[in-house]
Amino acid sequence: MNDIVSSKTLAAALSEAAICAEDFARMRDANLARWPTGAAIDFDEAVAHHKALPQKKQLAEAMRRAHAERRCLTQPRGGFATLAMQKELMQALDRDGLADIVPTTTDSYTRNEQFAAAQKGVDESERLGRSLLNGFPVVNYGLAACRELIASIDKPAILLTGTSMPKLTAEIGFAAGYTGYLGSGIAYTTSYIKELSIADGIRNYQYLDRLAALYAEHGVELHRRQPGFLTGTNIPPCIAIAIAVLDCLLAAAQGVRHYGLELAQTLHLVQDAAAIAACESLAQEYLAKKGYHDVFTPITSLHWMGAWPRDDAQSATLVSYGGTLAAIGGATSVTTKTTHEAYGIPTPQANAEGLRITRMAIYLARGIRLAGLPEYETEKALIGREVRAILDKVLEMGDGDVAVGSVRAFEAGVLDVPWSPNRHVKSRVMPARDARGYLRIFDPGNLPLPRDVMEVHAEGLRERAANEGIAFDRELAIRSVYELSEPLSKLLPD
Amino acid sequence: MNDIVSSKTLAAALSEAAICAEDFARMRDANLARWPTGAAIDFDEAVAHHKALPQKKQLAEAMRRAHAERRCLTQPRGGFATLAMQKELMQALDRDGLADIVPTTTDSYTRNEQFAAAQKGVDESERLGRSLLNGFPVVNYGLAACRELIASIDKPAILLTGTSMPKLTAEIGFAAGYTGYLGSGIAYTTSYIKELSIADGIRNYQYLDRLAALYAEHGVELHRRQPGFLTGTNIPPCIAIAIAVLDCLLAAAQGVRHYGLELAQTLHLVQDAAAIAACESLAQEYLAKKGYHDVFTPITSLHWMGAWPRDDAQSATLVSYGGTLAAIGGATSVTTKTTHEAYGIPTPQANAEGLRITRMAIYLARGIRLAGLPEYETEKALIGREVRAILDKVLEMGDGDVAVGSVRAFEAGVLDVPWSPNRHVKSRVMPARDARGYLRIFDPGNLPLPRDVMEVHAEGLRERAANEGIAFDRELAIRSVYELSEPLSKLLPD
Amino acid sequence: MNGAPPSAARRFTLVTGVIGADTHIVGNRILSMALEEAGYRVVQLGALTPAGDFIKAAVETAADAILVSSLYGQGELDCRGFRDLCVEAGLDDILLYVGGNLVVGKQPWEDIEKRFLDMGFDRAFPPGTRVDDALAALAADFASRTAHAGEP
Amino acid sequence: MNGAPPSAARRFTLVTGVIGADTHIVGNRILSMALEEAGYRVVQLGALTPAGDFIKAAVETAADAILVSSLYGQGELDCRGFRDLCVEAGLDDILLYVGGNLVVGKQPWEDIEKRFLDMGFDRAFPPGTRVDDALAALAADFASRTAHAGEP
Ligand code: B12
Ligand code: B12
Repeated sequence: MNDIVSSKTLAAALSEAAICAEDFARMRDANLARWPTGAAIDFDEAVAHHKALPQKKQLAEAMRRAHAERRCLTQPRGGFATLAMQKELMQALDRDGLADIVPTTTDSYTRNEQFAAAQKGVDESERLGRSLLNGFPVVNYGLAACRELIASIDKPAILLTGTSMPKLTAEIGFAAGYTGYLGSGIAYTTSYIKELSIADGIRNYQYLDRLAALYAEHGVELHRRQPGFLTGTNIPPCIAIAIAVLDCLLAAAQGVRHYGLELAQTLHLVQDAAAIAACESLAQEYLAKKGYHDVFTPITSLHWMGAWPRDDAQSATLVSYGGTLAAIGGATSVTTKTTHEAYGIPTPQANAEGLRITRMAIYLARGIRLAGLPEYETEKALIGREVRAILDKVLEMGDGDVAVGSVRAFEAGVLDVPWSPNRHVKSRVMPARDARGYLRIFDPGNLPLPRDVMEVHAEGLRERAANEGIAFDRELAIRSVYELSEPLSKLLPD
Repeated sequence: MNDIVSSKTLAAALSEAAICAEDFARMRDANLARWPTGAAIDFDEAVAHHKALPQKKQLAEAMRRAHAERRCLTQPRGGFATLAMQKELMQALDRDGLADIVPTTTDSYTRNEQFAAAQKGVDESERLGRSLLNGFPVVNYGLAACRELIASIDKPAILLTGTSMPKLTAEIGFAAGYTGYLGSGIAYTTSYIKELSIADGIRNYQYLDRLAALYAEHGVELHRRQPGFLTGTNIPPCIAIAIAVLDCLLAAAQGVRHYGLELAQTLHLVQDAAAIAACESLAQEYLAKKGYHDVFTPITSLHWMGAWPRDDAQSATLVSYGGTLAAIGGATSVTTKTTHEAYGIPTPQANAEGLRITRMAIYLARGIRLAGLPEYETEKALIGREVRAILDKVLEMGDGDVAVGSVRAFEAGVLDVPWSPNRHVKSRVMPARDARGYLRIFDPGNLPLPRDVMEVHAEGLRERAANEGIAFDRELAIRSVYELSEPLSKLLPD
Repeated sequence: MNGAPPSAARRFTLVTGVIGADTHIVGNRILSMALEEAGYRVVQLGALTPAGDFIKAAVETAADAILVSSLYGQGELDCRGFRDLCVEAGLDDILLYVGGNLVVGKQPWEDIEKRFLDMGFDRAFPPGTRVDDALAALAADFASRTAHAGEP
Repeated sequence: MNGAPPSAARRFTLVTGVIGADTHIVGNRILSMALEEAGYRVVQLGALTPAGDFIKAAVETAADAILVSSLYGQGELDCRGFRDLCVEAGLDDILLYVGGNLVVGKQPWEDIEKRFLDMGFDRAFPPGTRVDDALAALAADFASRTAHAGEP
């Protein structure tokens, strides 16, 4: 069961290099043998199944079309414990929510490969008639059940499996006909696990990306996607983008040519639009540096990932504004939340409502772009300088190897993620929101950000500290964690 | 009872000139004698009452402060038939909605001075325990009841009385301590009545503005406001602004020095921001031309005034986006709607929710402005050219007299309002929404718009006709009336 | 738009208007335009029309139906006794429709509809009704009436 | 922040952590920092902590209370039998708090609270609880416990 061991034994020295065919074949056999449902996987049959899927269920194709037409697709999150509940949910999201992409979120036991615990969760949920799991246990249910889910909707399906141990879930999911998979080695390892090393997280996703590339080699293009939200807690664009680019380069090295990049919204219109534009161009810039000229990198914007208010009205605004930010920013898709966010996993109805609120906002913002707005151009340039400063240092530390460089950079704090549960991440960097609503860095830790750039960050933060009459210290960062969850009477007193 | 007669007899030839003191005294006596509750009005006592009001209840002051601090205040609409219902409503808007300005909307019988019918509405509402009137009958209840309402809240109160016959309502409202009054002679006469002439509508509001000026002479500054929404149905900025400026010049001539201007949202971020900025600068430009250099003209942005969707989710987005548009546009206040809009007058709870959704949107958009965005600057310049073309022609037609010019301009269709119920308005102008979401003019009727400007309008409209494969005719205008009320499955099919 | 009148032979006359002190003319005007396009003879009374004026116009034009619009919420007061006025004027079985936002506030449609049918309207139409639905209803009702015309 | 521990004399020890496979560390970390600032000795187990580890740490550090965080919804499964584990380990009446988004979905707080009190927790805290509320509760509970310390 323990994935850390298996990956250690299989992959000796860490490197970005593509896993060679023989090793990969051996790794796949070992992996599929870890749980009974793995036995049902037949790669050639899976490829045939994908080729038989109608175009409207192929996410890679849908993302390419939306990108070309400058449309913004909608996608929620959603997972329940039992097949019946999950099917009802996915159908509601498809029909009542008009979702363009329908998700299957896995539960947290599955994410940590505690399949026995997941089974208990399924049984208890059946017994009590309500879901006790926060997602759908894909591995326990296996191939046939997943195909039943996908057959019950008219849209492409994506697997959302926040985990640094995706190997079994991915094999079953891809074979079942999921055409999208969210997850990456660096991002998820910094936010979803405590003990696993960055190196092992990277190894696990090299497996996944290699698998996606294998499907591509057989004529099946899948939508791989990097989870840019990290800990979802006030991640400044430069940190999200730097890690997104690194995960992207690692995937490209395994042969992936379709790799979406996510960015959590900062909720500042100008900063988010600038970040979305900067992310795509920086990804292409570094892909080119490494010699990749044919990787498709659409951007997905994520509704506010930090703490939500407990007032439905305030939450409705975060949902609606989230659609506005994604559309004006030019994202190719947006991942939606709901008015239930502060409380619990939404009902299918609340989830569909969040999709419709967002879709209406996208309609209203059609055609609006900020290119040419002085403040926007300045912010975009600032983000570019920040990201390059970090990435160039990482590549240098790895002597050109992205995997090695990333591991060393985390050890040195040159790569850092705020509020990480992972003990291999320094988490010294401290973000905070400034007086004008920009998400800035209060304490960079060891991030190699130029002094003058940090001056820009400090300025707005000092202004806020002054406005609120508080010290220029950690309190700024903590207040910023709570800020958006505060009642209006505190945010904007009358 | 018939106001048309009374105003005719009192004011001989129409002119913009201020009503002289003697005439005004006689007009007031005649007016107050029209209904029993008029007898309670004592001007000096009323002035003393205003001076005793706490600052937090003075709207003129609140608007000046908000304008200086670049804040956007929130204000709903709201009126029910009985005193008890109205008090409960105003308290809910104040406390649960955090409204910065609390409204009292009058019912439609009162608006048409059918006070006996209004009384029946009150009695029936008492009997059935629910409101059968769409507003509060201020005249029937009179001075004391209105003071009781204002005493029950902690904010400034404004009277919303969509009518071209405001004289009795205004006397009672001002005396009761309402510090704001929405309404104007040209705007309301084009949208709220069928038979009354533009001239008589102007006369009725000359009375009201003269009264507001009289309070000012006695040291009580009131917030007068022009209702820019007209028929609320796809009013292009140039028409709304031209009429707002004319109503403003008429008020200034009566001595008013605090006059807010409203603009209904087009729901296009760039067009709305440009319109708000253009409206304030054009008002000041023409005030200066007429020699007024000390009139305060804050802008109020109005949530979508056309047909609403019947889906709560879509409506929530219109409410939220309405806050975004007002804040980014730099409006000094925003008038809010609710998710009940397509169905009926909202409950106090739904109304308060609309306020909170909007307030959160204002918070999120703080500090964001579009100045410098090329598309914004172009649109602002376009609006300026359109408005000047109309206004210069109107002033010319009146030989410099705004009142006379306005009446003649409506007769000639040089001033025109789409979808007007008033038979003195040509209503030949036909607006429609173009392919990029801009509200444009499909058929200008006799509006004196430059040919090259109309070319800009026609271009985007032709593009839409082409996109939707329909003829470039009236159908475009009718579709645009329904557009925002259509279900998402039609607006943005998946 | 579909739902043209059943018999081209005979041209039906309709009276339209917005009742009471109600200024909402947009929907009523679009509806009236659509009715004309569909071949009906339409007498448009416009906004702010007293109940009595509808009856007067219907008598003068020997109208086959009256289509009352009420959007502003006070229709519940304005429409009371409308059928009685018709009967008094000898329009005993003239077809009566009412539509719009008929009452104050968001109330269950079933309740609203019942209230107006009880007032003697043959049909009531909920908020946001599209013209095609109105046309279809008229076509159906006139068709059945012509069919039963001969009967006692 | 208010609510400092009642007796400066004796320093209370608290064990904190996020139970089960739950990665939500932010709130738990802020809470732990606040508890330290308030003068408590805090043993932080961090995210993804099995129930057993809480008990082990509490025994080793002779803790006065265990503060369990659960945000991800599966706390209802993870927390079952938590009190029994304490009793087995001889921590019969150690103070047990649980807080966060304890169950899957938006359920009435009364139901959720009852479920966790029945599991043997002394207090349960709803979504979005602020640290001051946690500090106040601890101060109150320790005060009454010290007061009744002498009693049989
Ligand atoms: C535009 C508008 C206005 C404009 C009207 C301009 C004009 N002169 O026409 C302005 C801004 C002036 C206005 C004023 C007021 N309005 Co208004 N207005 C609206 C709004 C936003 C859209 C109406 C519209 O034009 N819809 C588009 C047209 C095409 O659709 P329609 O009118 O519904 O008509 C269609 C159908 O109803 C149907 N239909 C209509 N009549 C009939 C009749 C028959 C027989 C049939 C078969 C079908 C049918 O066919 C039409 C075509 O498809 C509605 C809310 C909404 N619907 O979103 C509120 C609304 C109608 N207004 C309302 C109110 C209360 C007012 C005011 C009293 C102000 C106030 N207190 O807030 C004043 C009215 C004063 C007066 N004396 O009448 C309320 C009514 C509340 C209620 N019933 O409980 C509404 C519902 C908004 C709300 N939720 O509060 N309004
Ligand atoms: C940030 C966040 C994340 C981040 C977490 C980053 C990290 N490593 O910490 C990321 C993006 C990684 C994440 C992941 C997931 N999340 Co999450 N997440 C949130 C979010 C948006 C904010 C949480 C937060 O940090 N709040 C701010 C802190 C300061 O507040 P707090 O955590 O509530 O803690 C305070 C109080 O609760 C209290 N408190 C907490 N514990 C205790 C204990 C005691 C004894 C006391 C007295 C008080 C107390 O004091 C704290 C300080 O004030 C919440 C929703 C929300 N609240 O808005 C969802 C939420 C908690 N997540 C949720 C879920 C389901 C997940 C996922 C399973 C993914 C999924 N299926 O969608 C994964 C978890 C995977 C796993 N193995 O755990 C759900 C839980 C649903 C439920 N309970 O029904 C929530 C509620 C969102 C939702 N409505 O769906 N998430």
